[in-house]
Amino acid sequence: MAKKRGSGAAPADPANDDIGTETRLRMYRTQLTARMFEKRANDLFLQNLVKGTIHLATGHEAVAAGFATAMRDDDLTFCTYRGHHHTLARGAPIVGVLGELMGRECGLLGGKGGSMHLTSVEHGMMGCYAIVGAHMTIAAGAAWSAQYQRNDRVTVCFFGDGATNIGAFHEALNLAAVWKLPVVFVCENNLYMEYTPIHTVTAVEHPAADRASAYGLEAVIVDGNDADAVLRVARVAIERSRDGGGPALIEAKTYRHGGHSRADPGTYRPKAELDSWLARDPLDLYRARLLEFGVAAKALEAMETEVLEAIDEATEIARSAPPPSPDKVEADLWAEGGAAWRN
Amino acid sequence: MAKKRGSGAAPADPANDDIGTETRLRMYRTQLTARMFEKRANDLFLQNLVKGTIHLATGHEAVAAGFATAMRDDDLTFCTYRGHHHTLARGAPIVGVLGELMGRECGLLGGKGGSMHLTSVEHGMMGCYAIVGAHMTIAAGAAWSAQYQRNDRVTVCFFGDGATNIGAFHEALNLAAVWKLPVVFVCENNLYMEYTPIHTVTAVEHPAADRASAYGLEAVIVDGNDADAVLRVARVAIERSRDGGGPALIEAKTYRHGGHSRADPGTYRPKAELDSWLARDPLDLYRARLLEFGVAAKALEAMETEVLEAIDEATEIARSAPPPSPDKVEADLWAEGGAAWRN
Amino acid sequence: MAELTYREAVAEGIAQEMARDDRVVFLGEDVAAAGGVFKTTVGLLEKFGPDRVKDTPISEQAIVGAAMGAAMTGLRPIAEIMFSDFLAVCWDLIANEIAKTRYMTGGQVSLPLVIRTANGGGGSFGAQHSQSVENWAMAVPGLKVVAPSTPADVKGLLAAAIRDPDPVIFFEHKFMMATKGDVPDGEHVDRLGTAKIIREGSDLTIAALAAMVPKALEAADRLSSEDGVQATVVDLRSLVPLDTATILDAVRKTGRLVTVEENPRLCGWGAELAAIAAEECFFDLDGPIVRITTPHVPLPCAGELESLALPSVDRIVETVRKTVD
Amino acid sequence: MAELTYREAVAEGIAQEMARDDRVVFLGEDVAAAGGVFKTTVGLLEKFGPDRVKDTPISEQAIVGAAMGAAMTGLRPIAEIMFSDFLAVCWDLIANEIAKTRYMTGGQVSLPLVIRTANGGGGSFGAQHSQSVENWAMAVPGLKVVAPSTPADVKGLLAAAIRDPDPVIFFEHKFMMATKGDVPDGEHVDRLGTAKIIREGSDLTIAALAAMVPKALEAADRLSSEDGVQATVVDLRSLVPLDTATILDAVRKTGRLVTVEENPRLCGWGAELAAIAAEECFFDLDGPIVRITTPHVPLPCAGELESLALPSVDRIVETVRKTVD
Ligand SMILES: Cc1ncc(C[n+]2csc(CCOP(=O)(O)OP(=O)(O)O)c2C)c(N)n1
Ligand SMILES: Cc1ncc(C[n+]2csc(CCOP(=O)(O)OP(=O)(O)O)c2C)c(N)n1
Ligand SMILES: [Mg+2]
Ligand SMILES: [Mg+2]
Repeated sequence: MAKKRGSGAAPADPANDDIGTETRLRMYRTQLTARMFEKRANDLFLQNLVKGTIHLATGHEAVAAGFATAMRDDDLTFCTYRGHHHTLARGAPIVGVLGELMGRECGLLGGKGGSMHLTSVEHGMMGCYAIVGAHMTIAAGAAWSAQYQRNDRVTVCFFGDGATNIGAFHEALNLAAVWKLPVVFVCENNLYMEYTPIHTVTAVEHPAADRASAYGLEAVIVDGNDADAVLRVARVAIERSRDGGGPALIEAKTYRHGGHSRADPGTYRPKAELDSWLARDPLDLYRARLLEFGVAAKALEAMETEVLEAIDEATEIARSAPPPSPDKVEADLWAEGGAAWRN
Repeated sequence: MAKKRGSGAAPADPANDDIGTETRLRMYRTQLTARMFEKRANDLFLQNLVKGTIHLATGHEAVAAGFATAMRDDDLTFCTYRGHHHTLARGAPIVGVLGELMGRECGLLGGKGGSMHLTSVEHGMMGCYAIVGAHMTIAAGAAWSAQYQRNDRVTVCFFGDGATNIGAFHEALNLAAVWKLPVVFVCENNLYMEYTPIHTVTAVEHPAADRASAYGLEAVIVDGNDADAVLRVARVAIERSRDGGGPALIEAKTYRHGGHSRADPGTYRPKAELDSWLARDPLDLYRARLLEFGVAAKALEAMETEVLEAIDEATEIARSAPPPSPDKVEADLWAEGGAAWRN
Repeated sequence: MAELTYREAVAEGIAQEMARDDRVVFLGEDVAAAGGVFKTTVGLLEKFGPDRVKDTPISEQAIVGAAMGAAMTGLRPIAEIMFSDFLAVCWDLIANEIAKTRYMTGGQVSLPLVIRTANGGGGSFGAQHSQSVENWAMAVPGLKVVAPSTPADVKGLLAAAIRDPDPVIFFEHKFMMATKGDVPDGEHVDRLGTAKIIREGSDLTIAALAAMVPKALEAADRLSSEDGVQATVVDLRSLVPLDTATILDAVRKTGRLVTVEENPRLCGWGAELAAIAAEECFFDLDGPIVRITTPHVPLPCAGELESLALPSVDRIVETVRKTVD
Repeated sequence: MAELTYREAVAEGIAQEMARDDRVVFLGEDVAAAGGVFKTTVGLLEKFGPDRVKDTPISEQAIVGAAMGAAMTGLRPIAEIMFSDFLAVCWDLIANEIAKTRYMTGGQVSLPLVIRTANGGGGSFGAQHSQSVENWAMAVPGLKVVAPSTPADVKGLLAAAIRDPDPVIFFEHKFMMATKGDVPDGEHVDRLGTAKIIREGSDLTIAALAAMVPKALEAADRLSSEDGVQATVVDLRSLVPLDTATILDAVRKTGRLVTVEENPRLCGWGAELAAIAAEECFFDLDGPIVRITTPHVPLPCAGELESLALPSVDRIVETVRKTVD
């Protein structure tokens, strides 16, 4: 099987830079925003201002930054309930995301969907989906639509390692491959489903990559904690897809720093494993790389302050925003705006 | 990918026979019974004595004979709506099968299931299932049960090429592989789903075998029109499974001589293709082999007459058997025998 | 007016809309080259080409998932699920994704799509190929649910469903395919959410759907000639939106309601109608509301058993006789 | 008597039966090492070992399919589907295979299995993790359907479900997990198909299930003290078999029926109860049958909207006031 391991992971070489500082700064900002957002979301959860459940992507930021950066503005993203990072990376406003988590009228979905269903069509964020695997078939459909309309858009669909064992994964990949659809499937393999290690329930070592050949696809594995590596792999796959080369399947190895959801302290993870991944924190890695490439520490600090301020500001707005009005219970089921099932 | 092609297809060598005449005669009888049964079923359908729909396995007989012969009496079979051949091969009485097709009280299921759901628990025929793919997960469960009960049984699960693109296929194979279940999955690849060629909707050339590696399994392809080849492959896989070696996935290449169901004349198939497969009729091939191995033509003719007589006799019994009694409508939903949903 | 079969009306409805709007695309198993296993889509591939009429693998989740993804990005897909029993295979996509997405996203996402499927029993196809599951769809908020009983309604309601901006589950009755009827010439578009009074009578109202409609009508005629009992017969046509105005008006006028459905006994649309009437026009009722259903069992295969299980003209006549007694 | 939480009662019920019968095996996602995402199965792996308590991949079809295959070959499996919303993912196996196989095979195949699942809303989990879908199961012939409201009932009915020779879908309410109640010491086995009158009153009957039971009871108490209206409250506990004897007896005595359910409006179990009453004790009714349901929409996430959507004590009180007026 033609497996590419660590594709895109060229050693950092400031003298011969294929990415450029401007792009890197953008990617750092994306990662910072995601990281600081998750911290804030967690704080608000602990203050009981975010209800229900949230699934933080702390640790996954490089995947979001790499792909969002490789995407065209009109490309489409589909992802899972663990989707704050992707939603922000596509440019959705912080206040909309935070407002949604807090169940406010200013939320992206007016408070009706919640953290697991973030959607911002205007930013190409076609939705976070909370049933494992299902959205992969929907993403294939969006890609079919782009193919039919010849609008050159590529769909990028993120999913977890756990999703690789559900039927919809198989159906989506086969259909996409047969129809040569412009869709890039990206597995964020963080080694765990909810609390169960993926390797205990999967017949192969690499849950996504080792399935690629079943759809006639190349197996690609990338370091999901290195935004540059992700970007390189993403560019190749997206442009290949855009040019009619059909779908791609990429497995990005990463790790969530916390538990599965706010109900989970994540204590089932061996300390050594956790430590080794924390030592490879994508934010730390990326900051170091930027310094290595000659960016001034001051500039980074300024960006860090800026991002934090933006999040603070959004927090204040969302916090003081009203809840959705009661009439929204029976609104927007149908395109005409209402929810009547009878005349 | 470690693919075995044509495994078991040793050239016929009477001097060095690993199968033996007795077994071969049994396999010929099994194939004959299936073939003549299907012919009879078709005739009765045309006479409107078989209602609804039936899916003939004419052309698939060698697969049934090879596997049934390799199985122990207490092993378990699961198959699809195209399952007359497997049901008979496991030893279910002809009159029970025919009676079921004709909707008679003497049917295996008392007429309540019909041709698509043949089941004879006492013969290890655990059911024909009419929703593509679903039964593969059920077969995995039966294998899990055998593993848990340490009763050494192997489950053999047949499915079509079309089933390889449905979610349940993927889930069943992964679970079976992870739990190392004693189950042999057998794809009867007859090149078509209902009317659509499998290659037009499948991302790989060999719809089952090319997926084996996705579950850490060996890819095995066998000539499904040669009962000896099937038997050899079946023995290896079944005994490996029985010895704790886990599941197997086998793709048997075969062809149905007629249309998908009685509603289908099968005209979408190129004449050359049909002819080439008819020229490789498993019954003809096997008869020729038996002669080559020194069996007298007379003995074969006697067997042919015998089988036909058995089918004639069963036809008469089934034809004059009564329909199920009206009280069966509300019987056997629950284990206590009734169907009450209230007290 | 041309006389068409029910199955021809399907193809005509689809063709009419595909010709009008190139955002309409169609996918399913064996629908293109083969024209569908019920021959409802014959000729579409030839007319509209392989980009718009697509054969799929046996992947029901991918079929309706693809329809959803296409609908949310500007197309108006029609997906065929060959037998309505197989809706169960992709029920997650239908009930959890398609039905909920507009509401959950605060109206951001539109899903103008149709899922067509062959529903119902009566041909000894056995329990996994004969179900009437329109009640499954009715129970899920966010789905419109249509089930026509005549070729004209097939064409007109299918066209309306395709033009509708919301997801519609369109139940074609597989054992009505060969029935014939007049269909208006030229463009024909009906309205969702409208029931039809197809017979008027003052003694009771019989509500029926799809294959139960001709049976209800025949029973009503027999009751009239044999018993002098006059029934109003309502062809519901659409379960969501439900034309409660027409239905309750008939019930109020006649004082009695009998429902005739293929759904198994529990939680069918008959129960819903009964509950609505028992709440909203209780004081207009002259007697119990009576449901005629398939008993709460899977459908048996043998013809003798299947026809006992499904509501029959005889059963309707006898039940009404007891009811109005 | 020991005081247990609802979630502890689940583990106790399973443990009681696993200790008694080694054919009882248990599988699901995160159920073994992690003890379940609702912590309902803590300790089972330790007690019964990895051969009997198994973590699965995220493969709902394989989970319930495996349970079915095991049940038909001598085991008595319990399968967990984490959230009842995900029943849709394996609905084919449940509705088309598990529910139909005994009937289709003329009784050859027995399926003594239980599918446990966390049902219901009330915690801002959003539309795909909050549904009440017990009506989906009720609508499919061949499934028994249970939904307890107290820890004692959880344990006793779960034990009964595990011992039952037929498939049982067992709905645990995910937002009752922390509620407490007395549970009989020692072996505790209840009976399926039995409703419980938990309050007696002469003015009306309120039928409720699961999380709606304490709400109905609180509403009944308020109606009693504030309005002098006396309600009988029936905890249905089991939808199939349905204890129509107890329910209809209460309706006959009180002359009025109000149902309180989390199901969305259409085709819920409330409709079924209303239809049964409107047919079988019509002449005992003093007024309309009234259903209190979630409106026919997906459940909204924001707390303010979700609590408006779900039936509340206030809504029950006000509705009853209008009803008995
Ligand atoms: C079909 C389905 N089954 C189970 C769940 C419950 N569930 C939510 S997230 C999750 C784990 C998913 O793991 P993975 O795909 O690796 O994604 P991650 O959470 O690690 O990002 C599970 C089992 C679900 N949402 N949908
Ligand atoms: C889930 C599902 N989808 C569709 C069908 C309708 N159908 C019945 S048989 C069949 C073709 C199956 O082809 P294959 O698996 O190759 O088996 P074969 O009939 O060739 O033996 C289809 C599409 C079904 N029964 N179940
Ligand atoms: Mg994961
Ligand atoms: Mg085939």
